[in-house]
Amino acid sequence: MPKKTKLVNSKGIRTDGRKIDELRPVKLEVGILSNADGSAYIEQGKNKILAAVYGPGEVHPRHLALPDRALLRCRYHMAPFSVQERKSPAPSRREVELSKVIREALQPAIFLERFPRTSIELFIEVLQADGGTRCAGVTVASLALADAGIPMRDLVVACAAGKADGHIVVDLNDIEDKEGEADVPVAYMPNFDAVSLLQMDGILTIEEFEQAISLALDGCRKIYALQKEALKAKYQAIKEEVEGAEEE
Amino acid sequence: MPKKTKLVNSKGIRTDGRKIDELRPVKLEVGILSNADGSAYIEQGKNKILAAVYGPGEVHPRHLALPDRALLRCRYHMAPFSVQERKSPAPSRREVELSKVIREALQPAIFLERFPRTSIELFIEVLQADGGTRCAGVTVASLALADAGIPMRDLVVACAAGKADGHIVVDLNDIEDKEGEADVPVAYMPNFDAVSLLQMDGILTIEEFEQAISLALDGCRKIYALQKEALKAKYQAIKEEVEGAEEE
Amino acid sequence: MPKKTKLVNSKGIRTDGRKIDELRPVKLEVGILSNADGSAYIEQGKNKILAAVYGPGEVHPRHLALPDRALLRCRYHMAPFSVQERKSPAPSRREVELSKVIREALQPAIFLERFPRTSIELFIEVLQADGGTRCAGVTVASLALADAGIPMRDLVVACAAGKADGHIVVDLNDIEDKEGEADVPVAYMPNFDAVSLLQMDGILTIEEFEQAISLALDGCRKIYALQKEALKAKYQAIKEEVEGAEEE
Amino acid sequence: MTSITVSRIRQQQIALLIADGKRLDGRGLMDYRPIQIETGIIEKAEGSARVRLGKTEVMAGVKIGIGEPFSDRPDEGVLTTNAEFVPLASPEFEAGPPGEESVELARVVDRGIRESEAIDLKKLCIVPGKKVFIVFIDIYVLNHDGNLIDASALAALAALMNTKIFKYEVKDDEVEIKPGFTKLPIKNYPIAVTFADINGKLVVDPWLDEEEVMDARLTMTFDKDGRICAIQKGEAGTLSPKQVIEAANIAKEKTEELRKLLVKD
Amino acid sequence: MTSITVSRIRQQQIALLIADGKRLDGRGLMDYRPIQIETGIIEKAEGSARVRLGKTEVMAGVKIGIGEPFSDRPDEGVLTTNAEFVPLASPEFEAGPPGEESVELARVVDRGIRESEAIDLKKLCIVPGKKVFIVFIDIYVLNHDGNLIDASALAALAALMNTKIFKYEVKDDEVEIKPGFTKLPIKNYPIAVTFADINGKLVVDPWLDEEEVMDARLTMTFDKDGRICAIQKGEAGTLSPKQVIEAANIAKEKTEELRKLLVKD
Amino acid sequence: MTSITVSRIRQQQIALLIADGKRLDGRGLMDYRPIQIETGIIEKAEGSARVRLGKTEVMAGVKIGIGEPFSDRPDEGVLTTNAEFVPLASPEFEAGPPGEESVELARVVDRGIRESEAIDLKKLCIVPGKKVFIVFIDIYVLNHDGNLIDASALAALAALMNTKIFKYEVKDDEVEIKPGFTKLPIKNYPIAVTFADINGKLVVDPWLDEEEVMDARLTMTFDKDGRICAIQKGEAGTLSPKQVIEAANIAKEKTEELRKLLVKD
Repeated sequence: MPKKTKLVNSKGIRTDGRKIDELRPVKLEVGILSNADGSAYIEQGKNKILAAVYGPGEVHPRHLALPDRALLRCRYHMAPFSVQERKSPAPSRREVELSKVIREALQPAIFLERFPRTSIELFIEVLQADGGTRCAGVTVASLALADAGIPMRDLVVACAAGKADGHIVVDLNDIEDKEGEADVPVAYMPNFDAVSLLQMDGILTIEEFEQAISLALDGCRKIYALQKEALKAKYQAIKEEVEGAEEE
Repeated sequence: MPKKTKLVNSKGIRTDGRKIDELRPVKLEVGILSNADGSAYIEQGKNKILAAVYGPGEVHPRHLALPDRALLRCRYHMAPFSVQERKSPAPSRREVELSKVIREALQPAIFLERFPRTSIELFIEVLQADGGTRCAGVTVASLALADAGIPMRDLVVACAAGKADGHIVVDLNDIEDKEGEADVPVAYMPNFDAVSLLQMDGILTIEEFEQAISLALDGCRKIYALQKEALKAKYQAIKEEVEGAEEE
Repeated sequence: MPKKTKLVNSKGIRTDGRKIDELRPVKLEVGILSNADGSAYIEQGKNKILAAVYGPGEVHPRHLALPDRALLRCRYHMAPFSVQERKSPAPSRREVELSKVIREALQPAIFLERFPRTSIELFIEVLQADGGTRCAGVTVASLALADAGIPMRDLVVACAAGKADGHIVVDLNDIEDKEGEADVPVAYMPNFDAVSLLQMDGILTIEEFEQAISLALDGCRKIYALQKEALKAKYQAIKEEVEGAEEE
Repeated sequence: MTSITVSRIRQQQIALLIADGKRLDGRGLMDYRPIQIETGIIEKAEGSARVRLGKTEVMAGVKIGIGEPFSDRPDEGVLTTNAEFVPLASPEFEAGPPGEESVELARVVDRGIRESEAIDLKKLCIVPGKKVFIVFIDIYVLNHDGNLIDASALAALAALMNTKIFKYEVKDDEVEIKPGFTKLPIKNYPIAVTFADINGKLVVDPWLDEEEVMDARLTMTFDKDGRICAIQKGEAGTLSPKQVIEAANIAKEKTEELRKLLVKD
Repeated sequence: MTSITVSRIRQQQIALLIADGKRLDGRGLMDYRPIQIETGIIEKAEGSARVRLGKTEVMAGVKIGIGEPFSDRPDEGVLTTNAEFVPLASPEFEAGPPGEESVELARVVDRGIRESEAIDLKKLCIVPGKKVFIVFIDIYVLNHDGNLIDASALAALAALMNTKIFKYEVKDDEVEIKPGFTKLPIKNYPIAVTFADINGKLVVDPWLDEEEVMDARLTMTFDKDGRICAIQKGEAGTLSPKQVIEAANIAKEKTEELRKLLVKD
Repeated sequence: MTSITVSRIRQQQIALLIADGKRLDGRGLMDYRPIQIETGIIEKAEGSARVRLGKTEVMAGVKIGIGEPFSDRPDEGVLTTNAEFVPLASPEFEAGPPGEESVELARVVDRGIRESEAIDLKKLCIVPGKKVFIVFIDIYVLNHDGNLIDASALAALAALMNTKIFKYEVKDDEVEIKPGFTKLPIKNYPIAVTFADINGKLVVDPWLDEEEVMDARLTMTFDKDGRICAIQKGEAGTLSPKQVIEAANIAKEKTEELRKLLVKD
C-alpha cells in the first residue's frame, strides 16, 4: 500500500495533533447497563467500547465446569457498523484470536479459585473502532469485572506503543495502526509489574522494542489512574444516592 | 417492480376466475403418512402442503423438557422445488419466522399441560407454494395434530385476506400476494372467537384492515367446515375398515 | 471431457509403465506417530496417506455409547494441499461418503463386542492423492488398528480394478481413475473370502465386472502379504529394541 | 447477580394491577416509558442512533455498500435488516447465529420500513441491473428491558433519517467516490406500537416483567399517513377480533405521538 | 406412537423365514413391493415425480437453473443431486444439514445418472465456458419404510423424464427466455436394484424391518443396455465374491423389469 | 492408551528441575530438541515441507491459486495461512472447524511472514486490480508434542522457499499457463522462537509436558536482519517487562541459529 499520510510532522506532532508520548483523550464510565452484573464504557479517541460481565454463575454446558476455579469466558466482538466497511456479525478469525488474548490478559488478575464450578462471562462490544480496540477492550473489561464485584488482585490496564514515521509513539490511532511501521499492544498489572498481554506486528529493532515497551507501560500507568478515578466516581455516586435516600 | 398484471377486472373477477370473497378450491386429507403419529395433506389453489406430527414423546436434548407441559416444536419448511427458483434446503430467515408464528398459532389450541416433560414435534413441508402457505400450513397442521390424537380445545384454521387493485379480497394467490397492496394472514379458533396468528404487510387504512379481518374470518369459518368434514371422513373410513373387518 | 490420454498402449503398457495386472509400488510403515494408540503410513504410487487410531476409550458425547460393543468412528479427510486445486478443509460430501464406506469396510474385522461402551476413533489423512485413496486408506487403517492392539478377525485390505481403454486393469492411478471407463474399489478379508467394501462407477458389462472383481481380489492378496510383512517388521523392530535393552 | 425471572407473586401483582387499570411502575395502560433518542453517535457509520426506552437500550447503525440489485428489481437499491441480541444485553442472550426471536425482530422492523417505502430505493440505483446501493441496517440490542420491537423500529428509522451517502460519479460502469455527502432519500416514517395482552387487557410498551406474564403480543406499524404498514402478533395467547380493531385505533394515535419525537412538523 | 425398532423376536422371525425362502410380508425373496409412480405432480418444478414402494414414499423434483460450467468441462451442463431425509418421514430423521446416510443416498442416485449419461449434458451448454443449464435433482423422502435408494433412483429418473426446459435465445451472451418448452434430453435409463443380505441370503427391496436385521446392503444400477453403471455396498456386513456375481445377474433381470414401469417399448 | 495429562508429581519434578537450571529430558534451558526438515515431500503441492521438532511433527503445504486482490492493495498477491489441528495428532484434537488455538497458531505464523515481507507479494500481481496469485499456506499438525508455533513457522518458511509457480502469459486479461516453473519470490526469512515461563524461569522450545505446567508462553519472531517482526504472548500467566527484554535478546540469537537450518550463507 502506498503510504499516503505523513504520520509525524517535523515538529513531532501526529495526525491528530498529539505529541509522540501523548495519549488520546480517554473517557471511562462504570455501571451503565442495568441487566449485566457489571458493565463499563470507554471512549479512547474515536473508539467506543462497551464491556459487560455476567457471573459468577452456572456453567452451560455443565461439563465445562472446573472443579477448582471459575471458568472465565470472553467474547471480543465488533458491531457491523463499527468499521469502514460493514463487518459480518459472524466472528472473524481476528476476533477469535483477540477474545483469547484478552481473556488471558485478564485472567491472572481475577481470584477465579474463589468460585469453583461457576463461570464468569465477559462480553466486549466494539461499537466504533479507531485503532487499539484490544487495549481499550482490556481496560474497560477490567472495570466491568470490578463493577460486577469480582474480586481482583489488581486492575488490568492496556495501552499500545509502536512506530510511526520512524518515531516510537504511544497509543496508536487507526491510521498509525494501519500505515505505521509497528504496533505493540501491552496489558499490565501495575501493582505487580506484570505484563499479561503482549503482541507485536510490524518491524522493530530490539532497542526500538524496549522503547516501545517503556512508552506503553507509561501509557498504562496513566490510564490506570483514570480507571481508579472512574471506579471512585461510581462508588461516590452510589454513596451519594444512598445517603440522599437516607436523608429523605 | 412494474405492476404488469391486472389483478381484479372491471367485473370484480380475479386472475384465477374467483370473486373477491371466494376461496380457492381446498382439498384436505387426513392420515396419509404411515410413520408419523398424525399427518394431513392440503391443496389450496396450487399450494400442496404436508404436515406430520410425532409425539408426545421424549425430549431431545433432555434439558429442554418443561416440568409443567409438553414442549411444542414446529418446523415450517419449503421443498427446494416448491418455488420458481430452486430454494436452498437450509432454513431461510423467512422460514424461521414462519415456524415461530405457526407454532404460536397452534399452541393455544393444544392441551400441552396434559403431557409434561414430553415434546410434540410438528413438521410442515411445503411441496408447492402458491401464496398463503403459512395459512394453509396452520390449517393442515391442525388436522395432523388431531390425527395424532393430541387433545385440542378447538381446531385452528387460517386464511388470509388482503388488497388487490384496490379491492379487499380473500385468500390471496401467489400473484396477488406478490403484486397486491396488502396481505393479512389470520389464524382463528372459531369456537372461541380467538385470533392466534395475525400478521400484515402492505398498506391498509384501518377501515380496509377491518374489512380484511372480517373477510379472512369468513374464509376461516368456511375452511373450518372442511376441516371437520375431513376428520369425519377419516373416522368414517376407519370405522368402515373396522366394521368390514368384523364382518369378515 | 475430451479424452486426451492413451491409457494403455498397443503393448498393453499403461501410462506409468505398468502391465494391466500390475500394482503400483506399495510402501507400508507401522507405528510412526507417537501420540496415537496406533498408526501407519502408506505410499501407493504417489498416494501418501496416514492413519491413526485412538481407543478404545471414553465416548463423547456419552449418549452415543453402545451397551453391547464399541462405537467405531472413522474420518477420511484430505489435506488441502493433497490435490491439484487447493481443497477446503471442511469435509466435502465425497469425504462424508468415503468415511462411511471405509468404516463399514473395517468394522466386520474388529471384535467390537469386546469393548462395550467405548469408542474407537480412526483418522485417515490423505496427504497426497493419486487415485485409489479409499482403498489405500482401508489398507493403512487396518494396520493402524492392528498397531493399536485392537483385536481383529483378519486384516482388511483393499484394491481397485477398473477399465481403461477397453482393458480391465488393476489398481488405477489418478489419470486412469479420471479418464478410464470404470473403477471398482474392493475391500476384502482374505481369510474369510469376504468383501466388505464394494463400489463402482463407470460402465461395465457383467463379464467385465467379474474380471474386474477377480483382478481386484488378486491385488488385495498381494497387498495383504505386504501388510503382514509390515506388521512383522514392526514387531521385529520392537523385539530387537527390547532384546538390545536386555543385553545392555 | 441479576435475575430476570419474575416471581409468581410479582406476576400475580402485575396482572391484578392491570385488571385494575394500573401498572406496577406507575404508568397508565397506554403510556410509554420515557424515550431518549440520540443520533449520529457512530461517526464511522453512515447513519446511527441510540434509543433508550426506559431501561431498554437499542442501537441501530446504517452502513452503505455497493452491490448487485435483485434480478426482479434491477433499478432499485437493496435494503437488508439484521438484529443482534448482543449477549451483554441480557443473561438470556447467547452469542452465536441469530435465534428465532432476533430473526423475527429484524423482519418486523424491516417490514415496516419496506412496506411504507420509507427509503426511496429507486434513487439508490447506480447502474441499472448491475450496481446499486445496499443499505445495511444493523440493530444492536444493548440492554433488554422489554419491548425491543418499538425501540428497534425507532432506532432504525432515526438512524436512516441520520444517514448520509457519499457523492459519486459513474464512469464506464465504475463508481468513483467524490467529496461530500447527500442525505439518504427518506419518503415515509413508519412507527411501531406494541401491545401486551395480559389477562385480556391491553397495555402498550410492556417492560420485561410484563412481557414475562403477557399472553399475547401485538405490534402495529403505521406510516406517516395513518395507514397500517405492518402487523405482527406474537406469543402463544390469542386476541379477539374486537381487541385487534381496538388496538389498531389506539396504535394509530400512539404512532402519531411517537413520530413527533423524530419528525418535526 | 409408532415405533420403528424391531423387536428381537421379530428379527429372528424375519431371519428364519428368509432362511426358508419366505418373507414376513409374504413376498418371494426376489419380489418387489407394489410400485406406484406419478409424474408431473409439482407444476412449478420443471420435472417431478412421486414413487410409492410399498409404504415407502419418495418425491423427486427437478429445477433448472443457469450457471457456470465446471472449468474442466466447459461445454457441458451441470448435474447436482441432493437428498433430504425430511423429518416427517421417520421418527429417526432430524431436521438439519444432511447426515452421512442422505449424502450417500444422493451420491448413489447421482452416480447412476451420471455414469450412464442419462442426461445429455452436452446439449445443456448455452455459451461454452460461461453459461450452462444446471439440473438440480432434489430427492425428498416423505415416508421411510425401507429401500430408499431404489425408490429415489426411480423417482429421480421419472422426474428427469418428465422435465421440460424453457426455450431461449442467446443474445450477446445473455439468455432470453422465449415462450414454450422442450424436453430435457435423456439418453439412458439407469435403474437401481438393492439387495439385503440377511444371514447369508439375498433378498431384493428390503422393507424397514428387514433393513434393521440385514448384515449388508448391495445396490447395483444397470443402464438400458444391461451394463452396470453404479454399485454401492452398505452396512457393516460382508458378501462373498460369489454372492456379488450372483446379485449382478439377478439385478440385471430385475432392472429390466423395473425399467418397463418408466420406459415403454 | 496414551495419556497426555501430566501427573502432579511430574509437574513438580519439571518445575523443580527448571528452578535448578535443568530439564527432565536432559536439555539445557535454552536448547532446542533435535530438528529435522524435509522439503518437496508433496509433489502435487507447489511447495511443501515437514518439520520434526523432537516428537512434534508438522507439515506445511503451499498451493498457488489465482484470484482477486484486496481492493486496498490492487497490485499485490494475497497470502492466506490456515492451520489444522488434525485429530490424529493428539487425543485432545477434535475434527471440526478450527478452534481458538489453531486460529492463533495460523495467525502468529502468518504475522511473521507478512510483517517481515518474506514473500514479495508485488511480484505476484498478474493483472492489477483484477487477477493476482493467491498463496495458500496450510499448516498440518501431525503429532503434537509441544511448541507447535516454532515447528509450524519453520515448516511454513521451508515450504515457501521450496515453492514453484507455473509460468504464464496474460492475454486479454486471461491467464495462459505455459510450461516450466519459477521460484516463489522470497525476500525475508522470519524465524519464531517460543519460550515457556515456568515458575518465573524461561526455557525455549517447551515440549508438551512443559507446556502443561507453564505459566506463560512467549513467541518472538525475528527477520533475517535481526529485527523483531512478530510477538505473541499466550496463556494466563504474566511476565515482567525485564523478562520480556531478556527473552528478546535470547530469541535474536536463537533465531540466527535456527535460520541456518534453512538458509545457507
